Parts: sequence; structure tokens; C-alpha cells
Amino acid sequence: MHIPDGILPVSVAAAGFAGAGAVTWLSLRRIERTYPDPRAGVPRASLLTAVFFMASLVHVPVPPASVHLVLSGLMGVVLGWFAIPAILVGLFLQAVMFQHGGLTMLGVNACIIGLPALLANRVFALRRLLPARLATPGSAALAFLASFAAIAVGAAAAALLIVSTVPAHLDAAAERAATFTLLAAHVPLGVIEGVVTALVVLFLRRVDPGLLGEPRR
Amino acid sequence: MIARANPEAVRESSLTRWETRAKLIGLLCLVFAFASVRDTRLLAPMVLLSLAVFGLSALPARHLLSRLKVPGVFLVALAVVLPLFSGETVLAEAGPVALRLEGTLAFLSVAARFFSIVTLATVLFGTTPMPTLVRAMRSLGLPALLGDILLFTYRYIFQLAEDLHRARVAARLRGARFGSIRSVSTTAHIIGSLLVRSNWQAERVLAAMLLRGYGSARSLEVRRAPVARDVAALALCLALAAVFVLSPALIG
Amino acid sequence: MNTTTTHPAGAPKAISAAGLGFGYPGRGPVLEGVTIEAAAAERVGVIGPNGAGKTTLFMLLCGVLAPTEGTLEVFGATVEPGAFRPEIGMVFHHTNDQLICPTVREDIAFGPQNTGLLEEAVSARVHAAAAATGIAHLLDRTPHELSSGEQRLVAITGILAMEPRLLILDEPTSDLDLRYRRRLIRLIERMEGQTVIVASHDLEFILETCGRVLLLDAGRIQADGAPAEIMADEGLMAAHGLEVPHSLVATWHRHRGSGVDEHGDAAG
Amino acid sequence: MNTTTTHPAGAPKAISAAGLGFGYPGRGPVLEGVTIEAAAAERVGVIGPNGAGKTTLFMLLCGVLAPTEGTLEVFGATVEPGAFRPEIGMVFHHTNDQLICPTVREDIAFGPQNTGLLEEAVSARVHAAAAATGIAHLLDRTPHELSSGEQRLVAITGILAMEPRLLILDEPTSDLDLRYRRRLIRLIERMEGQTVIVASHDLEFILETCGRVLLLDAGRIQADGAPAEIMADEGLMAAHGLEVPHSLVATWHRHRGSGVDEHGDAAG
Repeated sequence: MHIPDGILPVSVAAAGFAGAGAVTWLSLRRIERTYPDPRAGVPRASLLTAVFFMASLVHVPVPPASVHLVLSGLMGVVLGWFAIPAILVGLFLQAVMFQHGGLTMLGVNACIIGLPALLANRVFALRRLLPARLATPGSAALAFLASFAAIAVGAAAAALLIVSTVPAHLDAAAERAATFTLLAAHVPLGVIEGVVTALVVLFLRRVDPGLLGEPRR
Repeated sequence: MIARANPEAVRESSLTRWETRAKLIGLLCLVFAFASVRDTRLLAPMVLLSLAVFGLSALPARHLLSRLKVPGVFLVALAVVLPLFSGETVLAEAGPVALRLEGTLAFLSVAARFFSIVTLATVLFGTTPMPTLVRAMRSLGLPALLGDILLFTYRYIFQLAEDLHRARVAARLRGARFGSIRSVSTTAHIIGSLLVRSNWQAERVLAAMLLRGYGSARSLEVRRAPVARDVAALALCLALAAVFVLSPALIG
Repeated sequence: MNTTTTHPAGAPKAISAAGLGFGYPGRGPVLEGVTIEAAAAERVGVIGPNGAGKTTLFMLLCGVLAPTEGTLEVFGATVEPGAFRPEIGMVFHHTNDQLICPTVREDIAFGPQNTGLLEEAVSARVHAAAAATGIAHLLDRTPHELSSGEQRLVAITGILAMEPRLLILDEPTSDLDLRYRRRLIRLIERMEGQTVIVASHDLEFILETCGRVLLLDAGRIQADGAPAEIMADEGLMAAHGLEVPHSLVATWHRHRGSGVDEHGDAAG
Repeated sequence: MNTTTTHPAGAPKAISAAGLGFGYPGRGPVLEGVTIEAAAAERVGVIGPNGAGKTTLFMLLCGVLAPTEGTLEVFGATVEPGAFRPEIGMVFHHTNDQLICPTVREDIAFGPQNTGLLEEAVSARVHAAAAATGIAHLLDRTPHELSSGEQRLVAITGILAMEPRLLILDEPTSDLDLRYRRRLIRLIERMEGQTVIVASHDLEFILETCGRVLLLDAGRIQADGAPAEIMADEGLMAAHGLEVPHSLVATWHRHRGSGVDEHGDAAG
């Protein structure tokens, strides 16, 4: 999911920063409008960002290998508009501390992970349309779907960007094959992310529904 | 792992003494100039320049190597794909496998850019403590909300690294096996627990911060104003960046 | 050792609470009818079992929570929730929640900076407070890598740097080993003019530092008086889930038959 | 009150550590030359200042860390780092990190489930352990919303449900009020056959529960013997940043001039 430095042309990097800048500006505007005192949201957003940052370093088994989580779907579900600054900060820290995803690719990666997180938030919001008796299984199913979709959309965007801008020409068939390979490689990750997100959502519904924007018990 | 990636304890060098805002702008301009390099004649000067900057930083070589490792995997994949499948001019052939010139050049170009950018980024972050960096970014126009989230997240990462580690150790001592598929639910429970605890902790943290006047006029001033040497180093970086961007057009 | 048991009449009251109550809607009250008067420079201990309402009382005192009943004044001014009152300093039980900056120096400077002081004044405050708590050698460290005892001293230093007139300490000795505990006792003894209110399960600590103790249980004040008297009352203590501290048990055993009051000073 | 000071010869050793050392590469040793033998059903207290190496010792005992020197056997089998040994139960100082399930019931069942027990057996274990610690009324609550004292009891219950033969407690009384502390003391007193090893700054707790104490400082065992003897040794305690507990000071003052040893039983 994280595109490293040096692969995409500088024009794509610049476009990524422009896109990320616009989304960040929009999200900060929405945050300022939604919260009477945006400062009050800073500790919560920061602590949850730190949780996501650490949790994304956890390896989960996808036999025969293991992958580390991205958690973009879960971030969208829990943080809403705060997911954008959180993802930006998380990616920056990953670039600074581990060289995980490149510095020049910060904007591109923020779009690839951040926009699907907002999409996941909207998908998960569909649970409000469900009848009360389906609330629990419906939330779990939508959490799975939201998070799977976030990975799929992000991976598709990453694959398209890489394959279409790689320097030197591949023929069309090879391009399509490479895109599909990259996408297929992300299916197990999407499933695991979906399962983890659904399980966390079920956990939060029982323990602290306030984190899902639902009234506390 | 987290503690060692922390760039707080670095050896004094000309790069640690460089004023942070000038360093940030100068090195970032070089990084983006490198990202734009397409002319293969510029690859060697680019790599040499990065190595020279790294030498000035007095950072240990293994620090750089460890940071090249993670994204390096991606590069290895390209090393297989590009030289073998891209281009028409065949350099060498062994049965159905052919090494192609265009692909090989494309790969070398990606690898050189990758190496140079990662090296400069390593120097920038390795010689600047995070709080100083964020303060410099704030004074260059980073929105306050983003700066605050960045600093606090950085602060709590270390606590959460320990919490997460202890939670996993405690679960393992009660028989959880993290290699197995069943452990996914344990992992989800741990993430959920950390989210819940952090959400409640955030309320206490906010209360403690407000009691100490958080939000009342606070200056995040940069401690040191740039001097002539800082500006000269910045100018040098900008000039070098311009050379890398413009020279292909000039020399044709 | 008990610094201020005298209550000079006419002196401005540090704390003046009348009929203070607090509760969350739909649940029973956490605090009920709490009336406290504390003189300036008085040292007041608060004891009681878990869930007695000690932390809630402190949250009201520093304005994090708003009382649902009664009135509360600190230094003659009503405590307005949310308003910044730098003269009220609160050290939390979970000190970790209080240490928010990347370095100890910045953390201690955080409060003074927010009061609008200039850089030199802030720096002077940081150094004075760090010298008082003996943590000057930690200024360039990162708070999270310190031991829990050091973290607590840093949190206390960060509050002292704001030069509060009322210092509120919630369980200051939990996680402290005996060396740090002793240092904290000396620090409180050396303070002049500051009003200190401490909640602790560590009754020996209260005996050593406070001239007066409040016993809080079930949200109400059950006793208010000299620590050595209240804590030696086995019946009263047992009724509220507390035990007579060992130092008082021994005193009592030693002088079995004589009154307790006259031996109160053996505490500590 | 000191349940097992006798060491029956020939009984299988619960803990047998010889020349145990631990250190991180490039730094000084955290533990050095630690040799401990503990008999089954013995209750051993570990005291020492912050940073003495107590928690590291416990991490070795339960196999979280691998010793860099020496050998370590628990119940006759070498402790293999990473291997699951359900007979070794460890309650962390930060109990918070140990509680990960949505309800107390599920959390207590977590360990027994992982040992492969059937559902009825797990449920029986949960109820037996909850009854022993007196938290049956909390089974349907969320661990995260409990008070820190309740959380600690839940964490202990979760370990007891695994029926460990060696129980390791790291600072079990921190955050406990006196009611819960007393309950924990009774619980340890009532245990039969289980070996218990406890690290605590709460020396009175060690005096009441342990038949033997190890004084750890600077990564080495500085003293090993009867708690009332070691803790009454003012010179030894002061040399390692500790204070003689009040209950022993009082005893000593009362009988000033006579030997300390014969009054050791006054402890508690």
C-alpha cells in the first residue's frame, strides 16, 4: 500500500501533495465547523492516532506468510474527518521513523489511504438505515465491507499509479497482468482487515459505543 | 524497535547545527529535484552528492542501511520485473530469459533515486529531534491543529508501544498464540481495549492540559534565528537542486 | 512536623465549600453536602476507601467538573469550570496523563508559557521548580522513559513551576519508592504559604505531612480533625474500610490505658 | 501468619535458579548472579528500590525474557522463553494491560480456554476463581470501567482460573485500598500448595504474607531470609534505599535493648 520514493515521477508526487493538501484543508474546515472547540479534540485524535500507528505495526498471519495491518477502514469508522489528519500524521511518522512509505510520496500515500478511509466511514454509516434487530450483525457486516473496500480501492489506486507511470514501456497485456497481480495480492489483506475491523467494532459496541458515535450506555 | 528509531540522541555535526527551517527547506528541495531526475547521466552525481551529505551528518552507516531495508523489498521486485520484461534491446540471453537494456536502465534510475532520496530523508530526520522539526514546520505554516496532533501522537506512540507489548505478552502468558489464525480475535480485542483506554485517557489528558492553560496564548517560537552560514547552506542546496532540474535541458 | 494546625481567624480562606454535591444524571450522588473550610497555608489530608469520592472532590476543586449542588470558592473567587486558574495546581493520580511534552524541560515550561510569561521568566521558573524537586539532571530527558517515581516528580515540578497557591495532590505516593517518598515529604515540609490538599491511601504519609485530615466515605465527610486522633480511632477507621496505621497502633499499644490524644505527636 | 517458613528436604523445588543474569547488549547487566531456590508452597517476597531488577527477574521466571547467563528451572523443567507454561501465572504491575476482553467473564475464561478445556470446565473454573476473589458480582461488567482495585482483582482471578502452581505477583497492592488489600492478604493465606512470589514496595504486605524475603538491589540478591529479621535491620535497609516498616520500628522501640529476632512474629 505504501509507495516508496523514487518510483513515481515527480509530477505524480506533486499531484499527490496537492490532493492531500486539499483533502486536509477540507477536513480541518469540517472539524472546525463540527466541534465548538477543535483543540478539545486534539488529545483524543492524537491518542487514537498513536493506537492506529502502533496497531498497524502488528503482524497478523495470512498463511503461509504474515502481513501488517493498514487499518484505514477502522480509522475512517472511528475518527470520521479526524481520520485525514490522523493518517497524514501517521504516514509522516512512519516515513520519519521507519522509512515506511517515502517522504516524496507522502501526499500520494495520504490520498491512497485517506480517501478510502472517508469512504469506509460513509459505508459504515449505512448501519443507521438498518432495523434495530439487525444492528449488531449489520454493523459487523458493514464494518467488514467498509474496511475491505478501503483496502481494495487503495490497492487499485496504487496499482494503477505504479503500472501506468513506471518508466519504460510495458505492453498493454503485461500492464494488465501486473495490475491484477498487485490487486490479487491485496485480497487476503483486505479480508484480514475486514475481519479485524468487524471484531473491533463488535468490541466497541459492547464496551464503549461512544467511540462509534453512538450513545454511551 | 521504537526506541532505537528515535532520533533524539545524535552526534553533533554541521547538520545538527544547521538552523532547522533552512535545513528543512534546503534538503526538501534537493529531495524533490532528485525525484525529478530522468537523465541517466545525472544518476552518478546524484548518488555521490547524497553520500557526501550523509558523510557530513556523522550518522552511523548501519542507521542508513536499516532504513533502506524495509522499502528495499519493493525495489527487489522491480529489479526482477523491469530488466527482464521491459524494453527491446537485448543485452544478454539465457534460454527464455533475456536481460534488456531499457529495463535495466529504468531499474538503475529508480534504484538511484530511491537510494538518494532515502539517504537525504535519513539525514534530515536523523539530525533533527522531532519536536524541533514540528516547531520549524509550524513556523513555516503547518496548521496548528495538525502540528499539535503530530506532537501529541509522537508523545503517545512510546506509551502505546509499551502498552501494546505488555498486552501481547500478558495474552501470550495466558496461552494466546500470535502465529495462528485464531489469534486475530485476540489482536482485535487488544486493539479495541487500547482504543477504549486511550479514549478515556484522552479526557484526563485534556483536563490536565486545560488546567495548565492549554490554548491560552502560547508561543511556539523557534529558538534560534538563521545566521549567514545557515542561509549560505540553504542557497547552496537551492543551486544544486536547480542544477539537477535544469541541466538536462541546458546540455541537451 | 505538623506544620499548620492553627487557623488564624480573619485570614483569607483558601477553600470555602458549602453543601457541595456532584452526581451523574441517572445515577446516585458521588458527593453530597460536602462543606469544607481550609485556611491559607493549611495542609489537609483526605482519606477514605476507593470510590469514596476523593478524586471527584479534587476535580471540583480545580474546576474540571462543575458541582451539581452547593457553592465553591477558592481564594475568595468562585471556581468556574473551564476557566484557567493558574493559582490552583493539581497533580493527577495517573501522572502519565499529565506529561504531554517531548522533553521534561518543555513539559515543565508548558504551564508558565500559557500564563503569558516571557521566555526568560519561563526559564527561571523551570529552573527554580526543578531545583526544588531535585530533578534538574532530568531536564533534557524524555518523560516517557523515566521511572514512575521520576515521572511523578516531573509532574509535580510542572505544577510547582506555575507557582500555585493551592496545591492538590491525588495519591502522590503511589508508585513511589521510599527514597522518592521521603523526598516528597521534605518538599511539602519546606513549602511556605502554599495550601496543600492531599488524598492518599498512604496514611503514614498523611500523618507526616498534614495538620488536619478529612475522612470521606460514600460521598460525605465522615470526620474532620487532627490526623493522629482520627486515624487512631479504630472503630471509626474500620467502619470506613480503613485500618489504623502501624505507627499509631504501636503508640497506642505502648501506652495502653492512657488517652490517645496526648500521644498524637508520635505520628511520624 | 507466616505460612511456610519450613523447607521440606527432598520436596520438588518450585524455583531453581543458578547464576541467573540478564542484560541488554551494550548496556550494563540488569541482573547478575542471581541464585534462588524456592520450595513448593513457599511464599517469597522480593523487595528493593525502583530499578533493582525485580520486574526483570519476574520476566525471566515466566519466560518472557531469556536469561543471558545461568540456568532457570520451574518445577524441575527449564523455562523456555515463548513456551506456554500454564502452571506459571503472572499478574502484571500494570493490570490494565492484562484485561482485554469485553466482559470480566470472558476475560477470566481467556486463559482456561487456551489450555483446551471444554466449555463446562472453563465455566466451572471461572466461577471457582471468581468466588475465591469475591468478584462474582462483577462477571458481566466491562473490565475497563471498573475501579483500579477491582481491575487488579479481576486480573488475579484470570490468572487463578488457570490454576497455576507458581503465582507471581508484581506490586499487587499498588492502587488497592485497604479493604481490597486485606482481601488479597486473606486470599494468599488461604491458598494451599501454591508457590507465591511477590514483589512489593508495601513492606507490611510482605511481612503479613511471606515466610521469606529476598532483598534485590543493583541486580543482585543482597539478603535472603526471614522478613522480620531482614526488614528490621536498619543499616541494611537504609543501604538499599528502604525504610524499616513502621510495625517493626514500633516493636523495636517498645522492646528497646532486647534482641529483634525473638519479636519477629509481632510483624503484622
